[in-house]
Amino acid sequence: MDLLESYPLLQTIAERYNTWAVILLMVSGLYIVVAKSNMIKTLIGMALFQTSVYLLYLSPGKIIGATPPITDTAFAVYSNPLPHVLILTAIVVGVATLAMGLALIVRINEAYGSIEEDEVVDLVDRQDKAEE
Amino acid sequence: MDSTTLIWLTLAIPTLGAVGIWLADRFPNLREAVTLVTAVLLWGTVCHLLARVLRGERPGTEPIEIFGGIELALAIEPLGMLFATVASTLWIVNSIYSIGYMRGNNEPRQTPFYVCFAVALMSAMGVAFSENLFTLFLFYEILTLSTYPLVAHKGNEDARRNAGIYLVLLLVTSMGFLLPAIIWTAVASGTTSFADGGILASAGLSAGAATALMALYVFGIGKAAIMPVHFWLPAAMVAPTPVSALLHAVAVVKAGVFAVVKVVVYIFGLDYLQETGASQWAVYLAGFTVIAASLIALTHDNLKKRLAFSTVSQLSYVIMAAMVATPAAIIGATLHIAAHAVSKITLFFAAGSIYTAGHLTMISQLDGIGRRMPFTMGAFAIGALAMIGVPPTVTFLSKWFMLQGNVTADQWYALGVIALSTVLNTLYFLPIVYRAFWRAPPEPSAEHPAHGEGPLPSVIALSITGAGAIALFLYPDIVYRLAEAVAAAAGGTP
Amino acid sequence: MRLDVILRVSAKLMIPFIMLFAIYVQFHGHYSPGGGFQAGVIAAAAVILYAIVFGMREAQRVVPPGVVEAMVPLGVVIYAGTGVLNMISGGHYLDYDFLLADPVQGQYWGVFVVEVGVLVTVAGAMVTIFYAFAMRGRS
Amino acid sequence: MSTPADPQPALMLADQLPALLVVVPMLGAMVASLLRNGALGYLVSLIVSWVSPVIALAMLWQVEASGPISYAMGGWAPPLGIEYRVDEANAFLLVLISIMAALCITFAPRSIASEIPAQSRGWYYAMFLMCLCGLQGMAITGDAFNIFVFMEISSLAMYALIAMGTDRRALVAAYQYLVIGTIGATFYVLGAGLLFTITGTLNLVDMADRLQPLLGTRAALAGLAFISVGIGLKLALFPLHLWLPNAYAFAPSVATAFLASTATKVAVYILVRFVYSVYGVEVAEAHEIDTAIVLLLAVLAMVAPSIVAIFQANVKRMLAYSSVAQIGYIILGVFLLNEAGLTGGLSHLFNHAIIKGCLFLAVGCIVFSTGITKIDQMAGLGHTMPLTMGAFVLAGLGLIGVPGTAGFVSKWYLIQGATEAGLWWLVAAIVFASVLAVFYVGRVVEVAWFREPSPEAAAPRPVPVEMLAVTWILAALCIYFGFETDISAGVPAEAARILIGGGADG
Repeated sequence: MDLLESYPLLQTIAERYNTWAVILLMVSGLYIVVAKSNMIKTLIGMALFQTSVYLLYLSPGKIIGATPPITDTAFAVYSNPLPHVLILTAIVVGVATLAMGLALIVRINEAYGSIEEDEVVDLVDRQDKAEE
Repeated sequence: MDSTTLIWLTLAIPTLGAVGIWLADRFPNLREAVTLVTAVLLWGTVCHLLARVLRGERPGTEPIEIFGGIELALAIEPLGMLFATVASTLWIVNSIYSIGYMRGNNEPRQTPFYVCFAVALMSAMGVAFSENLFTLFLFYEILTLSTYPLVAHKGNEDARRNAGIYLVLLLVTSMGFLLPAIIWTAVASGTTSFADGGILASAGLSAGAATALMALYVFGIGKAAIMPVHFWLPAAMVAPTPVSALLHAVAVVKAGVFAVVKVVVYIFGLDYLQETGASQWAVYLAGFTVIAASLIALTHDNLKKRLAFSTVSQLSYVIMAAMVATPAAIIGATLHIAAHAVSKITLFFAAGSIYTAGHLTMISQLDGIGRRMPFTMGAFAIGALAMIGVPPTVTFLSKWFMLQGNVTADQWYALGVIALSTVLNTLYFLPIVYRAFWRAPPEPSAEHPAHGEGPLPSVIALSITGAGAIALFLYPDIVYRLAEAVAAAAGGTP
Repeated sequence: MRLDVILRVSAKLMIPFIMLFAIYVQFHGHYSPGGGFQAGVIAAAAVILYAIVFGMREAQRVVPPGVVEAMVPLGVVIYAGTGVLNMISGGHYLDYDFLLADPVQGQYWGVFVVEVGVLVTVAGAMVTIFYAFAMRGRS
Repeated sequence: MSTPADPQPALMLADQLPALLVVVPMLGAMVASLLRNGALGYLVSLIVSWVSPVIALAMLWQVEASGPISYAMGGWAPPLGIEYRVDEANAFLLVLISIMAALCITFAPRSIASEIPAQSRGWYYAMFLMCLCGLQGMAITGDAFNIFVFMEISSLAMYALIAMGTDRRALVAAYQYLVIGTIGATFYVLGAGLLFTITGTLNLVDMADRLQPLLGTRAALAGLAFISVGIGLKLALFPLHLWLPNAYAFAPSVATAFLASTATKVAVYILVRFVYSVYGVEVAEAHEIDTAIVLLLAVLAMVAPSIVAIFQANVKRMLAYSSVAQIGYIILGVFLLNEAGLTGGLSHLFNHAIIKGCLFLAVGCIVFSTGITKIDQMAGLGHTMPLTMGAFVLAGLGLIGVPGTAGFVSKWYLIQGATEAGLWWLVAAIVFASVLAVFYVGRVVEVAWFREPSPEAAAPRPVPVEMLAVTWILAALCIYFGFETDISAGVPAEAARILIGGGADG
């Protein structure tokens, strides 16, 4: 702790460790989406990217030492429930998207015999050219 | 009947006529009858209105608001009345001629041809009677679109390509320049209505801005065919001759110069133009177009091409006169709209008649043709003299007023242009007449068998218009009174 | 008979408890974290475990695909139907105060029914997704 | 929030309209998927999709008569609960979406039957209704997170609809759209999350209030940036449009028509909401450079895809590129930041929906009758299918912006907006892009009317009457809205006045 106290910048960085986690996940997720040709990996990157946003919502909602917001005389500090509800919805959306994406990949694999986006797009282009 | 109803009828009659023609598709005789009846009814309606306008009335319709102060409205002023009269009168003659031409050449798809023709005439009426710039623009574009199928009528590669040029150039200029000009006018002056003496005087535009606006109008109204936006007109010559005759000597091109004159008179106003000099550059450009188009005409052996460039040149007479911006020049411009219409349609009728009778398109093939087709070539000679401006043809009058306008405004350049172009006109028209009457016809060959006059309806039509070119010189009263009223509305000092 | 007896027996032991836990999470959602969504996933997990251990054919005999596919929209119909019932009785959409004569009872039963809807949809959706992927290319 | 102590007055049917607009299509979708039958599914969607416009029009009427409607979901009063809020701007949009859905569904049955195998048709209708539900939900809700949920509902349904196309390329198009669409939605929710973190609210009206003192903060601006990029992906703003052409080209005909006329439009509306209502027009005015960049992108969007469209062989892809260009017009209008411009943008949103809907449905008729998708094969179609091609030409004229058509009205406002802003180069760009439209529309017209029929086009099977009727209704609307503009320009003008003048209280 001494180290942190003597270097305020370091402390600022350390205090926002949740944000750093978000940024790391977000950037790696986005990178995977952009860089990977394998469609499954792309979807994994996409899921990672979404997860980072879940964290962005959730982490400020947690108050250390607080309880779920069910009114009781024994407790005074409650966590904000709203982010949880929101992110529960977002997770459902994410699952649905992932299922949809995977389903499409299965169909693409059946139609093109590959799940490498480069190869598939190549076949698509060839079909385009053949039509013209 | 009240005037409002009559004005709406001028749009309704050709529209209903188009529907009728379409319904009569299977019965050619009925179809042609419908065309003729429609043309005569329209003419009658227009004449009714003409009588009222000559009594000094300015009838109009209730405006229909479209959006945000933009209205669809029709109103008659003398200039529009003149244009409508010329177009509707010549439509009857042209319909007679078309019957002969289309049947004589066994043209395909005659029903769409007559339908588009009627729609084109409807939009010409709309342009003529437009009360504001929006209405003008609306009918101007309908005119472009309805004439596109007529130009592409033949359907071969050449026709499609040239029709493409026609459509694209006219749409591009109108959307690219005319529409911004109209919106600029609307934003600057708060209205788009045509008004005596112009609406821009109080808009607070600088002289430079007024010049730029004028440029947008002049190039935006591509139908006026000033250089360098003229080349749609030679391209349009792939169309059947009745189209070239009525549309590309009368309705379409006159809609163009008419719109230019209308903008000069009722949007800018002569006072404002004289004050700012916003139109002086256009005088030079129009003058250049007159000379350049005449020179190009000299080089063309194809009769219709030569006529087309002659049209370009003659249209710029009107533009130049309008841009000189004096009352006398405006009278000249107005008269020339009518005068050139009657004369040029005669020339086109003659060209079409020659094509129908002998399938000749080149001037060099016309040796001695005057002996085989005396009526046709007689009318052609009258038309040619009219192009030069020799009395007793009507163009003499219009040129007279133009010259008068130029002298009073010290526009010696414009004066010189008219003089020089008269010489050039002589050079490219008289040799045709000479060739037709004084050279010996070639021996009939397999390729060009001996032939006589063109179809009777065609000969009747061109005789009427040829006579008209002389009659208007002798009895110019109605046209002159309208032109005078236009000049009075324009304002300006002599 | 394949040699996965341990797996089969332990699965047979576990599946009832998984189902029971799902129901617990469902009904206890009123008082503590839980509810239809979690319960639905747990219930679906039980079916999926059954399918993995005993095979697709067996699983689809017990839980036919037609049923689970119908469960997906059915749950939403239960959910949205409750909302519409509220509207019919004069409340806002999903305002349970109006569901029954007593608003407190209305809230209680409203939430309960809605959560059942969620359970049905989520369990159905999860099993449907599993079936769809697992059966692809077999039939 | 309600307690037993304060009994609320019972609500009438008229008060329930905002919820019904979303619930009815959702229940319809569920019923359709329970039935799992093409014919019954069609019946359900027909009923649902014709109920929606009635509701939407009733709400527009209510808004015109008595101002914005606020509906508290679950009885939880805003800003705590989710609020459905209807004002001029979105009532107008809802009318558009619901009418387009109704027309598309009316058009659909035989087109669907010819393009989609029998066992999938029930699902198709269910997905269509789900998409409708999502789009209407996006438009109606006043809650930033709820927008995300509905956005994803509509998008997931769209991916499914696109993937049902007959060509195998439809799958790839749907996949690419899914990846890009999800990234876009996640960007959006990221931006909304930032706003939620600094304002503590998700209600748009409330957020606008609380954001006022925070407008200068980096978090607020980052939020706007994320939202703009996210929505930009969803609405296919150039150069984020790459998913769109293939998606439109290979989706089933009816789906294409519906998506082209509604999906991107709703995204535009969300962007307008954030830029004008939540942040306020001053923010955009203060950041001149960013606004100029968006305008530049809009201009590029108008010009570049139009040029690409000219060279397309596939007529659906040509129209898709044209859609990207038309979105450029809309965005241009929105970011001119004056009333005339915004009116033009919103009005073009409406007009383009009708025009493009008509064009895609006309193509749907052609595909149904002849199976033709390439422009070259369309030779002579003007003579063998005159009614369909007639509608195509009318809508094409609207796309060019010929006076007397709907497209002219909105372009007039756009040019007026650019003139008032003193941006002459924009006037030139608008005009130039319209000229490009002449080329790509003219190309089809020329091939269809002035060439001898190709073998494919020689003997088309007759187009069913309902398909022709819907296509012609839209074609007639293209002309109608060129003259009668109370809805297509009057309501947008009013909406623009409110959006520019009064923040979120519109």
